Amino acid sequence: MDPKLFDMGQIDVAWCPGCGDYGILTVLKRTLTELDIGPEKLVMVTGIGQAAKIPHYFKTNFLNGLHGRALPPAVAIKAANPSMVVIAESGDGDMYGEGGNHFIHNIRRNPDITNIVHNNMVYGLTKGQASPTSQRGFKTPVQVAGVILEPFNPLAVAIALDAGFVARAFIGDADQTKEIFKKAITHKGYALVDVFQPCVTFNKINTWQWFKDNTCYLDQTHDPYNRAAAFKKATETGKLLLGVFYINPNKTTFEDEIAIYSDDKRPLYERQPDYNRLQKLIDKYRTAG
Amino acid sequence: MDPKLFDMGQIDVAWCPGCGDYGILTVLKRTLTELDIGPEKLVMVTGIGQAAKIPHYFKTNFLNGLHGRALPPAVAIKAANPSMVVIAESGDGDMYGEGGNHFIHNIRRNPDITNIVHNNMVYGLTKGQASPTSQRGFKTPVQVAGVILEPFNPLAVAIALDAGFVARAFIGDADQTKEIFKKAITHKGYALVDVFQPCVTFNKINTWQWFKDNTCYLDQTHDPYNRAAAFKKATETGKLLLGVFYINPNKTTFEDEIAIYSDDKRPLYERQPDYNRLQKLIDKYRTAG
Amino acid sequence: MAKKQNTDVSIVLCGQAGMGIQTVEGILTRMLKGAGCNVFATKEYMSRVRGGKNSTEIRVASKPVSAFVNRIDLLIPLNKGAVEHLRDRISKNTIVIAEEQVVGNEVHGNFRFVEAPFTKIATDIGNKVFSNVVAVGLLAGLLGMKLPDILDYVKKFFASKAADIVEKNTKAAEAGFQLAEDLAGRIGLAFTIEPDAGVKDQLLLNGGDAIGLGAIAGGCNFISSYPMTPSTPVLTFLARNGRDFGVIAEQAEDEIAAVNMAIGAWYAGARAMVSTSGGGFALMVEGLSLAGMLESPLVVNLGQRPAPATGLPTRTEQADLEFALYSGHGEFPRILLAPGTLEQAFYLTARAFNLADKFQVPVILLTDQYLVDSYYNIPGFDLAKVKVEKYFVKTEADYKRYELVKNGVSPRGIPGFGRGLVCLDSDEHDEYGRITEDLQLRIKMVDKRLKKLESAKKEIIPPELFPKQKYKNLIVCWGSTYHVVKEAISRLDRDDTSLLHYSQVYPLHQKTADLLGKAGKVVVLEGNATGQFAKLIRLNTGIEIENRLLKYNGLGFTVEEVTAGLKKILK
Amino acid sequence: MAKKQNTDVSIVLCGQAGMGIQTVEGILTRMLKGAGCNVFATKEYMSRVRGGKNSTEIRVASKPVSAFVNRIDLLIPLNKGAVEHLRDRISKNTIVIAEEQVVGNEVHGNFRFVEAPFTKIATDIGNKVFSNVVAVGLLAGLLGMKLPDILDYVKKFFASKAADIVEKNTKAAEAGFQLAEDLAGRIGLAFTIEPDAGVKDQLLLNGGDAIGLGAIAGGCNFISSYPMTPSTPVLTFLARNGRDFGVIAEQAEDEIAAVNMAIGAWYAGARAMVSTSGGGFALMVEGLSLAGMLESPLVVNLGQRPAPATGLPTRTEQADLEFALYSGHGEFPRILLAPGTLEQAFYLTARAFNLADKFQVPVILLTDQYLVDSYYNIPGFDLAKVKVEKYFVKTEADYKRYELVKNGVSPRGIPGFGRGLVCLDSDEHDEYGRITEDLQLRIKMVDKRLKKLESAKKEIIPPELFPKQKYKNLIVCWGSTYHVVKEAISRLDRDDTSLLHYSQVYPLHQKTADLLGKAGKVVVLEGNATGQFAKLIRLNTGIEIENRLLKYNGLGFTVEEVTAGLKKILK
Ligand SMILES: Cc1ncc(C[n+]2csc(CCOP(=O)(O)OP(=O)(O)O)c2C)c(N)n1
Ligand SMILES: Cc1ncc(C[n+]2csc(CCOP(=O)(O)OP(=O)(O)O)c2C)c(N)n1
Ligand code: SF4
Ligand code: SF4
Ligand SMILES: [Mg+2]
Ligand SMILES: [Mg+2]
Repeated sequence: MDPKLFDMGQIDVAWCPGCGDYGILTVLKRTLTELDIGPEKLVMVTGIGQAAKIPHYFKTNFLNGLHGRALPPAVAIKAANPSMVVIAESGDGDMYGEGGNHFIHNIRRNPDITNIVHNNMVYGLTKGQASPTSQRGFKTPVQVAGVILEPFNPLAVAIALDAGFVARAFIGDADQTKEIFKKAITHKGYALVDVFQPCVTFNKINTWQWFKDNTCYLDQTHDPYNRAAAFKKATETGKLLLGVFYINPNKTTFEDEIAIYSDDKRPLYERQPDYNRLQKLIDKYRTAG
Repeated sequence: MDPKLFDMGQIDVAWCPGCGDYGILTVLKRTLTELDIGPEKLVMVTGIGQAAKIPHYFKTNFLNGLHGRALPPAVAIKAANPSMVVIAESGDGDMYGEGGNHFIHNIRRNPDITNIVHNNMVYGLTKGQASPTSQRGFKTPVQVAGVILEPFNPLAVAIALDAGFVARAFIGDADQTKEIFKKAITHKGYALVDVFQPCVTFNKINTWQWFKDNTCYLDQTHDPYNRAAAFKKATETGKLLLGVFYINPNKTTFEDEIAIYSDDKRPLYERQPDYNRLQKLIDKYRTAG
Repeated sequence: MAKKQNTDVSIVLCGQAGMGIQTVEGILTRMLKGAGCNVFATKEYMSRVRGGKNSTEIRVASKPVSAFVNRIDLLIPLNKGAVEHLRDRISKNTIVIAEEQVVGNEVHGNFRFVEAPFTKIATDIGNKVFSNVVAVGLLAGLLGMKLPDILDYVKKFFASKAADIVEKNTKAAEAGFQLAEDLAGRIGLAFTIEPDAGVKDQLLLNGGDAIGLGAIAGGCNFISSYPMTPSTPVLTFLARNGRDFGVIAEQAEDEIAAVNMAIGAWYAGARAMVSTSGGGFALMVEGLSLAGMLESPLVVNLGQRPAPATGLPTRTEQADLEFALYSGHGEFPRILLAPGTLEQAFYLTARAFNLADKFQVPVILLTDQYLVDSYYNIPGFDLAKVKVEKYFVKTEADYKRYELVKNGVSPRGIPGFGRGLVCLDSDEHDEYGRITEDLQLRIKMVDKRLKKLESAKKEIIPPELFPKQKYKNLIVCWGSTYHVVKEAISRLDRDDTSLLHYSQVYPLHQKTADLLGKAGKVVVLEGNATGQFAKLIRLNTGIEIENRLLKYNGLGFTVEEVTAGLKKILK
Repeated sequence: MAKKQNTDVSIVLCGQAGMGIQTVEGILTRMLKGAGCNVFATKEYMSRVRGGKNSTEIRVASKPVSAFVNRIDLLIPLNKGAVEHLRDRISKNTIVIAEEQVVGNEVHGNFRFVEAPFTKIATDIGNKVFSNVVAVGLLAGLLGMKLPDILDYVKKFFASKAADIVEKNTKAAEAGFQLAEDLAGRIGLAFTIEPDAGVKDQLLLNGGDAIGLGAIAGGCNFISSYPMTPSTPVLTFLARNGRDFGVIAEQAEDEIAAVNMAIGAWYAGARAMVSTSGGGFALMVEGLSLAGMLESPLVVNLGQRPAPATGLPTRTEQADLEFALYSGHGEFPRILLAPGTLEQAFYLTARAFNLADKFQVPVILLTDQYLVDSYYNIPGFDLAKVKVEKYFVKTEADYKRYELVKNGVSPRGIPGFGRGLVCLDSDEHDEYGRITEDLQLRIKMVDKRLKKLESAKKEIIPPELFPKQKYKNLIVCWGSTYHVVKEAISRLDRDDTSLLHYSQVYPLHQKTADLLGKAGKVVVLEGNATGQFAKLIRLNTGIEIENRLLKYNGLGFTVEEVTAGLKKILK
């Protein structure tokens, strides 16, 4: 497969020059190409924000829904047609702020989808307010005296909820990010990839350079199958770590649990209700005891 | 102070005989009495559910709001009048399900309120569907084949978010529960107490006996100031542990951070806008550059 | 009491939640129906699991009955305070059968008291829990059922229990029956219901079941919802039958998730619904607007209950019409259905899926606690009259999800079916579904979306007009009040008065102005405080209906109050 | 060009987001106002941070101007495509001042092209970033400002920057001014605006600022909101000034939290508001209903924008009137205000807090992007005309929050103030605020809540009728369209046509039927596709307004299109 398959040709991209979102777009196309997942097989679901515009720059099926609500349709799409590859992708504000409740509960639900979060530590589209991941002291037109809330730690929360796959990447390193995306997409079950993505316009603190200086990869000895160790790494002070923090390989997916596919693999759109059976059910109300 | 101060006299309580909610009501009254917090000083904020009916059986100020929305008004009340003692209390469905987003973000906000969650692992008021804390396999009229979602672990999530005070109690032990409540209420900042409370009507699995058999207290050696240890205890398999898991004494409260009280202690209701200053602000628009 | 030829008996059971009223109701209605009696049952209950005062009305009649009456012929109060709770409905003609201490000093000659030592009998059998079944035996006996039939049914009902339990319940029923014989003999207490063999094989079900069955008939294979009275029964129905019919029934973490899941499911080719009540629907409003923009089909069961906010969770009301009609930011079409009978509940729910799919709009079923919880016998549902009409297409490459076609309804593709890509966007978009700020296109897209309503107007379900097509007085109602008004009108016994019942309230049928214009006097009846349907009629026809019968105390209308209300207005 | 006595010039700047149009606009308008010119500015922009096509219109005039015009007298396109973007607004009379390559092959004689080498001049000074200030100097010069005044202002504007930057900007302004001199001399290009000394000291601010100032004047000391265009400016205004005025300004985790926080804050005695747009308001609908049930005051700034769903986030529309009016489950009163001018924005926002407190209802301000982002000079706000009216009481022991008083407005206590306990319940409740299932009480409480609307009706802000109290034609509008319609009517130059502008749209003023009835012809003008205000009028008065000017492409009405539209209708 050729990554060009996904290209939209000459289009007007709304992102700022230099934005980390471009890198994520490119890496994602490469990842899908290498995994041989074509546009027709993929469904992208996004919310609203700069990150959430990604499917518009990309040849694929997509549902670009409401701010904060990428996960619920994604889960439903996967459940209604498990043969599709489903990626739910949005910004940090979208996924952890407005959409926080879906984030925590879909980890519990464990659908076989990949959740990519563009983490620029700011609300880009609405021009620079704090996001849940903004660092303490970060000043914005709303947080005039700087952020006073504890930054949201998506990795620690995901590990606390025993998510099946938890990773963090920095788009400054395209190759490693691609490897992480690949692992996430091929992981069977819910996979979180939080991707550091500099917002060059509204986040003058957490810049490309800042991320370069303040991140480093988990060392080789880290055992992603050890939950307590993963939690420790996710909550360590000092440099922000990158890589695959945690994998729980022993989880069943939502689609496998719901059982309606156990003896009929057809997606829902191919099905018709069984009217004979329905007639029998109706008739039970004639005699029901 | 006399706990009778809180008594409502002859009223019709809507809880089922034998429900764990009665115990929590009694313990709470005793706790407040011992802490010398009278009805006028207290504001209870609840959502909707069986647990959330608690202020109706109790002499106090209260706002019995919407399902899942106990925390936002509670935080605002405390911020608008820091001299009040504020308790946000509800069921597990209310606080961790419908209200999950407020749960995670108010831990980050760290208001000086106490959050008591009646955890009966079921939706009581709506007659027995699964709650976020329901155990796998628990059968209900909706989860006909048993719960397939991973139970929500409120303690692990709170610790992941670095909550200031995280504890679990079982109302079968009134004295210990009271001690935990006391610590939570006197903790300056957000304090979570998840209280196991048997629902005798809709949860025939997690009964009084079950909780007795399946819980035990953290041992004396547990260091609540050690976050990694607390996380480990909160995620351990085997018996569900009780007691104070985690304390972070180094956090500033939301009310202290917002700064409007730094040189004026009056609650908002006593204040008037400064029209002289406002006139000056208006006049800036005459010359603004 | 002189033996009356009573062909329509209203029995009320009243007691605390958890006392087993529902068991009595369940056994009795099914048993009586099995014996050929027409039955109707409705309940009113408090928002609590134990205690309080709940009551169930069971009507047993020679002719079909399907409406709530105020009258109580026979009252079985199960605990102290029950008589007080029903004070307003008790008359001199009410026979109260109870243990002495339950009625206590309330025996004032306001009603006829007949003592029945339920507990004693039950205790003699082995446990006071059997007193419910003693009551069943008593009532069945009084209503003229034969003992063997009673015992047969009781055995069947408890078949899954231990032999000991079956035996004791059978004994209890028998003891109850003997009590009935005794009362009949001693004080002449008995009722004569003409059994009708045809009834025996009819369906007995409530509105919740009818909606659930209708959903399956309409091809529903996905429901995502969050529990909320009175909409939960539809969720549990589909969960219970999910495996058999390939329905994914998922309890969402909140209503926002529920509606967004349903939209995602439709996108992927499922036929999805959500079931909720006012407060939950409030949380779905943004999702409703999303469905409007994505042009996604969506089916909503909106079980109305008294509000604002939490209100009276277990009661009934019809006050969410305007809410359902206008909520959601921006302008987009929707269809509002309001079933009034079990048949309508079934057929309209099935149809809702076809309408949603055909016009790519949200279809909202305005139901309520009264409709969902009430049940009665009906002949059946005809599956030949329903059909799953799927309107999605197999896409070609270069597929345009929002192609600007004349009637506004662009062919709907789904991902993975065909060669095209299916792109849905909540921003304003071009024909491909890609975000746009072309303001000329904006106008075209707004017009396109609104045009779908014009298409939908060609298929509005006409209101039912009866008994006469000519009338002087016209009584207008919608939704769950159908049978109550119908029975009230028949009681009026006038040949100048007809009923106009709307089971589709929006878009409003074009004939409305005409039909109303023909009447000398128009009365509107609805379960809210502000006359919302009357307002909708005024807005659409200019006709202001001044005569209004409104009720908003949390209970459904009773036949008597409608009759009296109409009498007063019609003079 | 012959030197015209131009007293009203419309200048448009157009370029990509991030090119600094806002800097030019900011400097130019303030500088010109400081020189005594009347100014008005409004912008239309895309939902993106960089790139795209945005434009700002700046009107500079001898008389006050406060409305969007279609006409462009002077266009400064900053990049390729800008001319194309504004094609429909460019005429033969438009002078386009730009660098050659920006206009490119679009110079077709459709407009008058004047070359100005902004970039070259700027680069000569040191960096092309200075080209914006070159444009400022040029425009100020063309509009007749004196060089020293220009330089003074530029220095002041950049005062906080490094000396080097100040110097270069000053040079740039000077170079721009010389270009103007040159153009004036060489081709006679110049405009004559009569400066008015009175204007110099007037306020120059936009709708967002006016709302923010009004909120402080109304005693607002708590705002909880979630960012959403075009409502964010009110949040940032209060955040910016929070410390000075003791306002808690909190960004909530979502809109649900925001509204529930605001309700909690009112309960504790704060005066709280939320600021949001359609999609966020959708999420607040359950909270709105809660405010209805708790009888909590609440102030909402609902900044309308084109929907459904995400729609066109940065554009304007008036399509959330019905949504604001009917959303929320159950029936409860509310008040809808719709400021049309900066003064109304200020005074009505302040008043909203008093109304909310007095009647214990939600008060919703229907604003929009056009109102929030547009600015012009006005004499001032008179603080003597506003007052914080606090209606809460000090409680006695045995205080009843929901005491059944005649007008429905029970004295509102707050916890900690007085000896009473203050109990608020979202279930139906008794006078103490304790949960109840007393169905008689239910009726009383519904009636009580609805009665508050009757009280509120005594204080409806009357619509403004002008210029004439006698008229043949009446143009009805509401909210942000005030100035556009006003200017259009004055252009019509007929003495039989008046404007009726509503700044309170609900409850609708009682005189409405009368006022409309007096007109031979009524025209309604609103920024939506379905005529929502016309429907509200029909519902309330029975009068159907057939003549409608509706716009829904995302832009505000222009004076010209309203004039033309009215001419056509009025003939
Ligand atoms: C219900 C709702 N609330 C608010 C908004 C406005 N809004 C759009 S995007 C956004 C935040 C974007 O931040 P993030 O998700 O971090 O994405 P980024 O732009 O940074 O990529 C907000 C608040 C909205 N569209 N809908
Ligand atoms: C928005 C909304 N959705 C649903 C409901 C219905 N509801 C009321 S209480 C409840 C769950 C109660 O469970 P929990 O919070 O665990 O409390 P419990 O009754 O078990 O004490 C639900 C779903 C509601 N009132 N509002
Ligand atoms: S605003 Fe920030 S996140 Fe958005 S496109 Fe620009 S740089 Fe990227
Ligand atoms: S239903 Fe359960 S939680 Fe509710 S009162 Fe009864 S026992 Fe308690
Ligand atoms: Mg972001
Ligand atoms: Mg619970």
